[in-house]
Amino acid sequence: MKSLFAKMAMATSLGLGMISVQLPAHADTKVGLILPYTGTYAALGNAITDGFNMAIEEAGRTDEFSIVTEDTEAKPPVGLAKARKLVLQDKVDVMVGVVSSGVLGAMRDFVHQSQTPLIVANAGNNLATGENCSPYIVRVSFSNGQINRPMGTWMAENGIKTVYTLAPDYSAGHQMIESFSAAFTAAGGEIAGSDFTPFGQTKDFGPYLTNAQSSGADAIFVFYAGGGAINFVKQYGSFDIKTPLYGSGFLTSPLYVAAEGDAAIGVRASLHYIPTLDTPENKAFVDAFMAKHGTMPSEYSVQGYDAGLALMAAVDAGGADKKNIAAALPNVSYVGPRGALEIDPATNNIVQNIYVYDTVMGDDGLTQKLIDTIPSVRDDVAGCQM
Amino acid sequence: MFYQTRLRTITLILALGFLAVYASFGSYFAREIVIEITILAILAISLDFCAGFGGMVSLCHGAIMGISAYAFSIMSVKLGLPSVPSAMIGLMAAVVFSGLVGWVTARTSGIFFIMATLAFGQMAYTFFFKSRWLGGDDGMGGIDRFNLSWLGVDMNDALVFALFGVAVLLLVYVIAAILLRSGFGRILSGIHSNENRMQAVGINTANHKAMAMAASGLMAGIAGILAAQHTLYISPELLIWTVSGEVLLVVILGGIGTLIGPVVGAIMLVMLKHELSNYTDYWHMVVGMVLIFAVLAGGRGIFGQIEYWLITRHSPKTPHLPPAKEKDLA
Amino acid sequence: MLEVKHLSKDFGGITVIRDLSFTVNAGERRVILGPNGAGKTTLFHLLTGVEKASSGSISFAGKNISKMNAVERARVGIARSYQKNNLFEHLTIRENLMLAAAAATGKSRWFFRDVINQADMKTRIEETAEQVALTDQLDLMVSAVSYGNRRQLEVGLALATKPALLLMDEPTSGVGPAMIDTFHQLLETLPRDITILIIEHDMDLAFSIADRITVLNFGEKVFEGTPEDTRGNPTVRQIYLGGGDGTYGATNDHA
Amino acid sequence: MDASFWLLQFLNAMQYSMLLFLLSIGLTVIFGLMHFVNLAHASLYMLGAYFGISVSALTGQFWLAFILSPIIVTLIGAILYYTLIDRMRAAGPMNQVLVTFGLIFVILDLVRLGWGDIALGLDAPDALAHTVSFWGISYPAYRLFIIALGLTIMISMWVVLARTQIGAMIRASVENADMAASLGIHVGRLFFVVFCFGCALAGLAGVAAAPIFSATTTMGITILIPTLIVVVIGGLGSLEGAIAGSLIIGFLETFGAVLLPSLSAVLTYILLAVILVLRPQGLIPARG
Repeated sequence: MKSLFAKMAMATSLGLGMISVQLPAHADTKVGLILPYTGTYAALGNAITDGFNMAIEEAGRTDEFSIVTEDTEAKPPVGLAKARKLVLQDKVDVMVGVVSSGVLGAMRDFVHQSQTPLIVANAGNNLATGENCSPYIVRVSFSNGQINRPMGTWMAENGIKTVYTLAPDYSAGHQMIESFSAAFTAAGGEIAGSDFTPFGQTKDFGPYLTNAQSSGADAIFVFYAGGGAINFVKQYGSFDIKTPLYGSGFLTSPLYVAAEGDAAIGVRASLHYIPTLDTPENKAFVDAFMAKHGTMPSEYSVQGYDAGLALMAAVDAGGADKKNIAAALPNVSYVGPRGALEIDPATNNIVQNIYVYDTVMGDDGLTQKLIDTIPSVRDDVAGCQM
Repeated sequence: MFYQTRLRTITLILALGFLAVYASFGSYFAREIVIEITILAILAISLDFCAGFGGMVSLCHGAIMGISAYAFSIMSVKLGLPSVPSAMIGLMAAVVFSGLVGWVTARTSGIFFIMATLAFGQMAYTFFFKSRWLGGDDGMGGIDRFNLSWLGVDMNDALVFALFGVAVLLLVYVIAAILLRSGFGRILSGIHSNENRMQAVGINTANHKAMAMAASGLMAGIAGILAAQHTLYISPELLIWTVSGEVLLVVILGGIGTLIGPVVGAIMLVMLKHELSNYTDYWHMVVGMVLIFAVLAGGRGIFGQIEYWLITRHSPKTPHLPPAKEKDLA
Repeated sequence: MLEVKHLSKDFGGITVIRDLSFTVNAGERRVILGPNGAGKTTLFHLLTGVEKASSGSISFAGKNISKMNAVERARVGIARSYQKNNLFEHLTIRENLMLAAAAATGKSRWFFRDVINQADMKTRIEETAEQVALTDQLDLMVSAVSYGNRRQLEVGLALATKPALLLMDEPTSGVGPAMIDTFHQLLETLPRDITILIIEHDMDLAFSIADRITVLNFGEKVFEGTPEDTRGNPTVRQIYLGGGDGTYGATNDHA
Repeated sequence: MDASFWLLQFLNAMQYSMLLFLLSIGLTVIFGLMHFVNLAHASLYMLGAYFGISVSALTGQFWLAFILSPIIVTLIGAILYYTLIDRMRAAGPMNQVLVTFGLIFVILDLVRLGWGDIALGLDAPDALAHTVSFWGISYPAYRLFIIALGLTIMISMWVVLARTQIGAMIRASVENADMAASLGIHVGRLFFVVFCFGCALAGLAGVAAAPIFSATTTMGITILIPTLIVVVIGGLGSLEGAIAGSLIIGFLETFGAVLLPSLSAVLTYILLAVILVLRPQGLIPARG
């Protein structure tokens, strides 16, 4: 249905464009939203789209941006085909989106060669703003390392000596755990044990949980997202595991925490956004989001929202066409719901605060309680040459 | 038993002609769709070869395609070999893998064969998924298109590449048709019809089926090389069983055991999918309904049904129709 | 031509063939007789290699073939027709014969050339069709022809491989008197360079074509001799002809 | 690794085996009786979970959901039987695959339309939302309940099939449907009853699994392959096969996960391949 509306919106804006031939009007920026709307990641694609549209609508600049949406289905070849379509056929000025790192990997060379700016609104693969960085790829979401390194240091500094880690056995899982473990051991901690669960197949974490508990570690640190996160947290709760649970913040994301129920209480995690941040920007954003959608925003909707803010900032700084947007994006900085944000021109990855938070029971259900803020986390320039 | 009837030739010309015209006069995305169709159609022909004519309903054709694509990319990207020898090695890898699977599973039939091939396919998928040298689930890029500039052809041009895909599809159809018309292909049909009797007249059916799987693997391998050339990037997604499942759908939807039916099926499914996804995120449901109605309408597949109507109108006691096959799964 | 020595076959403790020895000369027509359950079809399974013997040996054309599997035995020239139709049901009669002929001539390894319209294959298919009186039905699907025609094709499939030894398992099973005459003629006209071993319940047919007759009972050979000797043999009369249990001429299954 | 480790993992394996059993038994009996490969069986499992969550959310009663959800799924199964399945019985396996694959797509999108893309959870009933301590371990009560449920159904099905008249009818029809019909068994009605029973078990498995696993739109497709593997390893159509298959897979995956983690993703497939190469009809085939 989404793309039907998008089409209608596009038709309307095209109509306006035609009228505007006679009028001195804004330059029209064509945006390609390239996100999964079906399959495993459909919920994320929709959340990011909602956030992005909200940013544009709030700014009252819907006439200025015409939006084409394409469904990547979380399949790399499909993602690449849709990217080619957006650039070569629809001739978009900028692309926004990409949830899975596999899709980003597939698109990377094409985006680079076609010199089309891409604002990454989720995919966290370290390499995309590391070894495989490109002047045309700017990430406003996070990198896998960025979220977990601070948590490694923070846990070691807060008296946790040994940790047992768990994550799904795929690239993102390995990156998350590796960056956590590196920071944790560098700060004096010790990894007591580590399991990678078969990706997409594992539903029953019982065997791993019992293993982790019997290792005698001080804490369990995990990365799970989506349905996997719900299963993991609920099963952690049902086994009544005494070892405290820590994780990448996706584990208790607002999107899923309701389904996790009481088991999520006391889980401590790190993330680049939580909806309970006490800043005017965030309060305004949360209120607006609640008014529109009736639910709390998640980190995914913020990523979409910030992609919209970054895009508008780049258009204001440079111009509305491909080349100017690409040139302006790496120098964008603004204050959003997440706090003060800037793009690091050395990697094109975002520089942002990382928040350590507990999930607690609030007045209207589970909510996030901020424990600590690690300000302005910046990725190293790990092999990135623009 | 396979016959290249006039109806099939006409359909082939119409289908390939449609693809060529659609690519030439369509938009940029039309060319992407044409390539997507040709890859799926080649894979579907490959599957129809062993499933429709040999009774081997494989659920590892995606894996065979992926192995070829990976072997090709390893050779050309990681080891720096020129593209033609790399492609040859890719095809050989596909032939060896599918031949081995065919040989090992020769004693199984029906759903047991399906599940056994699923197992081998998923093992291959897991291997590439976990192989960090090859990028794991992030896949690997850096593949170059074939350089045909000495022919005055620029393969990086979308139209040229789409037409190249159509030409490869024609080539694969011809290979499959020749193999099916040969002594080898006739015997394969005989094994499908009555394996036990074929042994009684002196055919080592296990070896013959393994060879048929290898030949089918060659065609699937061609699809793999084309897929790698198309996206210039490969990932384990190519090998996952749902890819094989989709190919099987295409074969049945188009008409199993007709060879041209799978081409029709591939065109139908890809066009349907792309048209629908423009309008709704719930296009799976429409595809599902189309599948159900396709079966309720006769169950011979789209081309199979048309062929049936045309032939039964001329001669009711018709010799060469694929009958409802009761033994394929049971 | 065919030499069977001390052949035995057990199925889980039940002995189906017991210490069976006999010799068939080249060109001979040998009829195997015996009541139901005598082990006749099992004997054919053992000769064609579908079943492995528990003990004993089988020599064919001077070679010991005991260790060969079914496919290898077919390749050395042993062909067989089945008591229950075992045809390529969804193909035409021409295609059926072509498959047998192509298999026997090693054309399964022709990857590029078709065999169906090739001159010597065509000749062979048509010759075989004539031998089994199916020339008029060549282009009909098996499923579209009569039961009798299928019995003829059953023999045709074996003949199309140009065997040196032909094993026929009740070719007239379930057919009417007219069709039995057809088979009679067929057997008479088959060239003498084919050695034939035939299980037959129709006594008139059996006695008129047989050079020698071997009688089995409970897996053992109880008699062997010319048709005349067989008719006069009291043992045979007792267990077979005179048994009065209705097995004479019976056509039902003893597979 | 002490005794309590083995006991815990044994219970984990049993719990997973019992879920697999509930799913595969319906699939295998439907196949054995009707020679029908119902790929949409796993979609009914998904529906069981979603309906369970909805009923529970509306009424606040887990046990009501536990009873109602399988009934709703059975009704849906009955509708499917009369609109599609019955018609497809003689249509050949290829067409059955195609139709039930189409059904998977349709049901998947209907679930997306009805419940959205976001994963949903269901809380275990209060009475079972604690852990039980025994022999030096503590184990979630709800998981013990699932083990008990699975064992109960397993044993009662065994008794029904082996000892009762309807069991004898089912076994006779699996052996030879024509013969059964000639003995006066109303085969069509028997098929319908068995089909509905299979659907009810799939729905039950769905709602029983929901408190342990979240309900997602992909849960049907994800469980389809392990279920088919169980059925095929055991031998199509055989009750003993489904029992053996679900225990083998449940134990292999559980112990593989903790003892051979690097191989655990492929262990099942390796086992499947080995079994089919050595025993091409599965371990305990229903016939012959």
